[in-house]
Amino acid sequence: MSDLFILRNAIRDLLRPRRALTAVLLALLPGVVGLLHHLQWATHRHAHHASRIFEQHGRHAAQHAARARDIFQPYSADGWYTVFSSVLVFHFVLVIMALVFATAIIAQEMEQKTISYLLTRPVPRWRILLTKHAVVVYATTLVTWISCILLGLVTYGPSEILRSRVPLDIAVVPIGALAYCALFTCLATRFHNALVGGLIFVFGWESWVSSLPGNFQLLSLMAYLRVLAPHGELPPDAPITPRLAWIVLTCVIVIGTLGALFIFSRREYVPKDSAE
Amino acid sequence: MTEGPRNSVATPISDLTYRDYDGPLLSRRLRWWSVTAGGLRTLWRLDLRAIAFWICAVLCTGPYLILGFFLWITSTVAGGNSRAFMGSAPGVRFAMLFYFALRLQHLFLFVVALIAGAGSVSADNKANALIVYLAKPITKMDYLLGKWANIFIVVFGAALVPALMLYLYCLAGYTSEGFLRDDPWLILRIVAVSAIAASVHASLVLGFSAWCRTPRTASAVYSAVYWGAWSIAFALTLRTPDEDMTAAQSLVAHLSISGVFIGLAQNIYRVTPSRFLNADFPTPPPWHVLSVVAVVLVLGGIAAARARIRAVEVIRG
Amino acid sequence: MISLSHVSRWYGQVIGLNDVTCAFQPGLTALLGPNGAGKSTMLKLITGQLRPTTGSLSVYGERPFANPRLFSRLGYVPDTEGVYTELTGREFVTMLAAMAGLAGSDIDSRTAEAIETVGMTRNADRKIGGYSKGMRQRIKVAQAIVHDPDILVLDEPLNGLDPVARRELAALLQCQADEGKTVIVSSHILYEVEQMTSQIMLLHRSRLLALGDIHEIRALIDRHPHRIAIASPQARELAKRLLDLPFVLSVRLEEASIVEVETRTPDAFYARFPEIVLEGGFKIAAFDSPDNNLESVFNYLIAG
Amino acid sequence: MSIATLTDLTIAYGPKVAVSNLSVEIPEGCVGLLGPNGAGKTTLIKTLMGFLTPASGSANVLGMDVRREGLRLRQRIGLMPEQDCHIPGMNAVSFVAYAGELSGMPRSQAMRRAHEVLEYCGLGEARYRNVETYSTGMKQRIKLAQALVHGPKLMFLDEPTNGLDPAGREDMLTLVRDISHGKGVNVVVSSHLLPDVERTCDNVIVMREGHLAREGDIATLKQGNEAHVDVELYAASDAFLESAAKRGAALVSRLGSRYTLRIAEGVDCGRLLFESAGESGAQVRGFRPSLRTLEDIFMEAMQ
Repeated sequence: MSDLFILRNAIRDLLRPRRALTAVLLALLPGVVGLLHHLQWATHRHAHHASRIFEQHGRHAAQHAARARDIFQPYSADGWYTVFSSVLVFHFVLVIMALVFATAIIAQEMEQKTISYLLTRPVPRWRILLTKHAVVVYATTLVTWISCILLGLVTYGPSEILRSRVPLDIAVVPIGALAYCALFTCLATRFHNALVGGLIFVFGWESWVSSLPGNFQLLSLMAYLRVLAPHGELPPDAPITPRLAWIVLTCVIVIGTLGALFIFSRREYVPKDSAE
Repeated sequence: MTEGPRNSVATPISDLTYRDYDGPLLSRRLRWWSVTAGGLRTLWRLDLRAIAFWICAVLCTGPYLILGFFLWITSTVAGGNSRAFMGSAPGVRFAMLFYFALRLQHLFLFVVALIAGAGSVSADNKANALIVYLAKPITKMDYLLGKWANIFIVVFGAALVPALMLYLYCLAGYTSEGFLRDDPWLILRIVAVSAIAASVHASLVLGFSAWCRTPRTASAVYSAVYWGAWSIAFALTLRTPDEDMTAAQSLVAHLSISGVFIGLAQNIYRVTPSRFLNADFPTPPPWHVLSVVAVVLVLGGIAAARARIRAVEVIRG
Repeated sequence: MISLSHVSRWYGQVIGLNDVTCAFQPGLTALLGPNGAGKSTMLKLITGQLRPTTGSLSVYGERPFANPRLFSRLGYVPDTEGVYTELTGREFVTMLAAMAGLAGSDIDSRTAEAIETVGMTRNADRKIGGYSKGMRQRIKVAQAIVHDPDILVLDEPLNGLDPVARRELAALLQCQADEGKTVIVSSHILYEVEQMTSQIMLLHRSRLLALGDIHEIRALIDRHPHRIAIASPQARELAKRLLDLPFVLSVRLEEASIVEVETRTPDAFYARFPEIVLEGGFKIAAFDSPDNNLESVFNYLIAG
Repeated sequence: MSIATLTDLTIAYGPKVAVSNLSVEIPEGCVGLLGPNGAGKTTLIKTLMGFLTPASGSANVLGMDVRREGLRLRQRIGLMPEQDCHIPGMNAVSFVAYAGELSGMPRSQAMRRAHEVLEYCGLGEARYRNVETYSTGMKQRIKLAQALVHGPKLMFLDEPTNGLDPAGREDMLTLVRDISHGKGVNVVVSSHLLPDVERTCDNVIVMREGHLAREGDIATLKQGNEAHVDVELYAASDAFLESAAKRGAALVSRLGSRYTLRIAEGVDCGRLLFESAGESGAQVRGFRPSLRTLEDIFMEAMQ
């Protein structure tokens, strides 16, 4: 019975006006940008500048696409979908949503100073955190799905969408959500202002490390995720094989979640100013 | 009989307990200035924010110094001729130097505005300081005007001072080559551009600061909006270099916050689109369109801040 | 019941509690002490939100930190103003009642009952965000008593309440204590505490200064002799008469009709004084001991 | 002479009427403003400071009309709010000086006056520390200091002794008493701690649900009926009650070992009590004619 109420408490945490607004905006962002771009440039198809154009906008997206063996038509729907889905949906919406929601579950209660009510309930702490974590993963997946589907609809149109890359991306999103949420929840239980730390990790590291030469990719979570949903065939010599990707992602999910539960059960959460 | 030192009160022991204040009082018209002065003083202390501010202010002078240095190097090598550096493409004049420096500088200008203004109202919200302000004989507009002027002066200084340094250097070194003849009103254009940039930044930072609870969220939101708009405008105008933008696309390209005042700068400096140091500048929308957008941003920011500060619930029942 | 042995607790360099050994019996105990004396820290230790840095703490024989088995018998009212502003009073208490392990069926009845005891039935369905400070305090007490805990811990519950609400809360805590529960109340408002209980625990500079019944403590402070003020028309004769008593230290004539006597052995004085009055036929308008209240005992102990 | 006259003042937040046609004279000196939560005390303070325009009726404070001269009014009023409030990132001296400047004082005067007021409020040695590092007691004093700096003629203190420990409360009460007597500053104290109000204020205004419940100076309101006597025994004893009853004393109320007895006129209550105590073996720890406390007056006003 108490789990139902914890669930409702967690959902209410996420539906705070500011957080809900961010979620809606991020869900619509890729679709809108894709649509605007589609309208702007639908009429200007210049095939012969393919490499220059890729080089200009989003170097890492171009890296992925260029490395893919079958260089598909640069101006085809696939070309634009790859660019926007990689840059906007995965690198932006999924990661930001995971970060905002995961850090919210504890920061919200601490800031409201209502955490002492939860922690003095006869419910084991790991159950409280697990329920909240599940809600966060579900919410992140939902928002990212919506943004991915919107982008797909805009780029491919309703008829071709099923045959395009979108279903594969849709399948990968939950795993990505699980991995990132586990990581950020673990961060949030340990550090006070995890949001800032997370932002630095996301924009300071994840977004550009994959375009570095050599094996730096191995350190970026997103690289493994992209391998699971390759846009175009993978070159044989790629450092990350799908099997390795699965192993690493599962480890991150398990260790992250268990770590968060362990920390939350051991650590003391007392609002700062009343520690008199 | 010489009088011993007499204090103002008849009895030898004066009463040091509480006494009333009946000294001079300034008129209320200048009250906004004390709010501004209070804000400016916080930048003189040795705390993290002040140090970060001065570092960024120095970085703001970077682009102008670099351009001045290159100008000096190429002109000495080519026997004192400034054309060597600026290239002989038609329409390229000294104003291009200042315009190009502003394009490089707008990131640091943004950071300066953030440091100066993000905490202006939000820190007050967090520390509940509005009760102290509005319990005093000042109106909401005094408070807002004071805070706005504080950010404006800081950003205006950070934009104008480096430009003046370069201007004086050119005045000293290149009047023989027609620096003054080329554009006698250049100094006024520099002041105008710096003022526009400062007022746009001041209003927007003030608006976001009023609507956010803490300085950190205010700076996060403003950065997201500023760079979000810039990257979306950039993403939407991807095209091949030799292809011209239609007027509509050029408007879209300038619809980010930085786009507005950089576009206006290009109009004010009257710099026609041409190649300078292999960078190309899209032709900006006409100045009256951009100035309307700028005015909307400036007034919108202040109105948003004013709407947020209501005296009634300042003292919660 | 609740026992601490050599418990101390630091937050970085800030000391919260320093080597406190004590035990709480059923009934109402008032936790007193100047600001920063460690009252909040002790309550957070007892309610299992903090771990002691040194020493050990046991509630019903178990360590309280994050210990779900204990929390079903514990009710806690925090001192912070933190509430779920978007919930109504009833939803707030229902949620915490459910999480406290009440069976599904009697959640609503117990919630209604708790809200009724704190007198918030009229506002139960309004959002807590719109509550005044007094109403928030009452709904916080409601969530603490809804699952009928054996231990009730309240951190500064009287703070910010108006006199009517304060008196009602005091009565409520009194009857909870009479039912054999252990009620611990920390407070600054001494004259209100004085009417609630005579059992006090005094913390000073993070250490335990006094624990027990206020009257015994007052009697033990012999550094400060007892002052007794007697208002009588024949003040001067009475003063002369009282001087011959061996245990009277000093006699002072305040105004015309008030005699102030100091003595180290109050019992002897109180026994002897009626006889003197009846023999000498003195007319006594009033007499009492100005430092017999909690505030002066508090000040004597703090002054050290 | 009164510092403020209110003539059937009505103040409303939209539909909710917070204060309904209140007519009262706020006398000089120190006045206690009492009332349960939600009685309209803070709304009244907001209106008298010119923040809220009343729905109807008029209020005239220090000779200025509340509706039109709000700004000029706040020049001569100091507010010590209930919540913690300070201007972030400033130490005590610059904060109080800044508050002075906001009230129109030139910078040099403000700085001089800040030091003087901080010294007076007992924050002399902590004046260069940041306000964020202050304890609850010191925060209350700095709130008083920033309200005093521009020399107001009328001070509103909202819960000045809230959250203070006994020592801190003692100092704050002496400060309030000192300012409000003989220094030309009138003080309105809105508080829930009635003994504190009793110790500092001479007059009291009790409000209930927006109406005036009681008003007057405390001494006259406390005139109790002399026939009642409060007796405190060392330990509760019924034997004492019986022997007292035999001598014509009737029990009015009891609380633990404290009794209130009604004694017939002309009887020497001292003798009566001591004889009963002697007879029943109880020990009398004290007795005095029962004075009505401010709390009794307040409770009566609430019925």
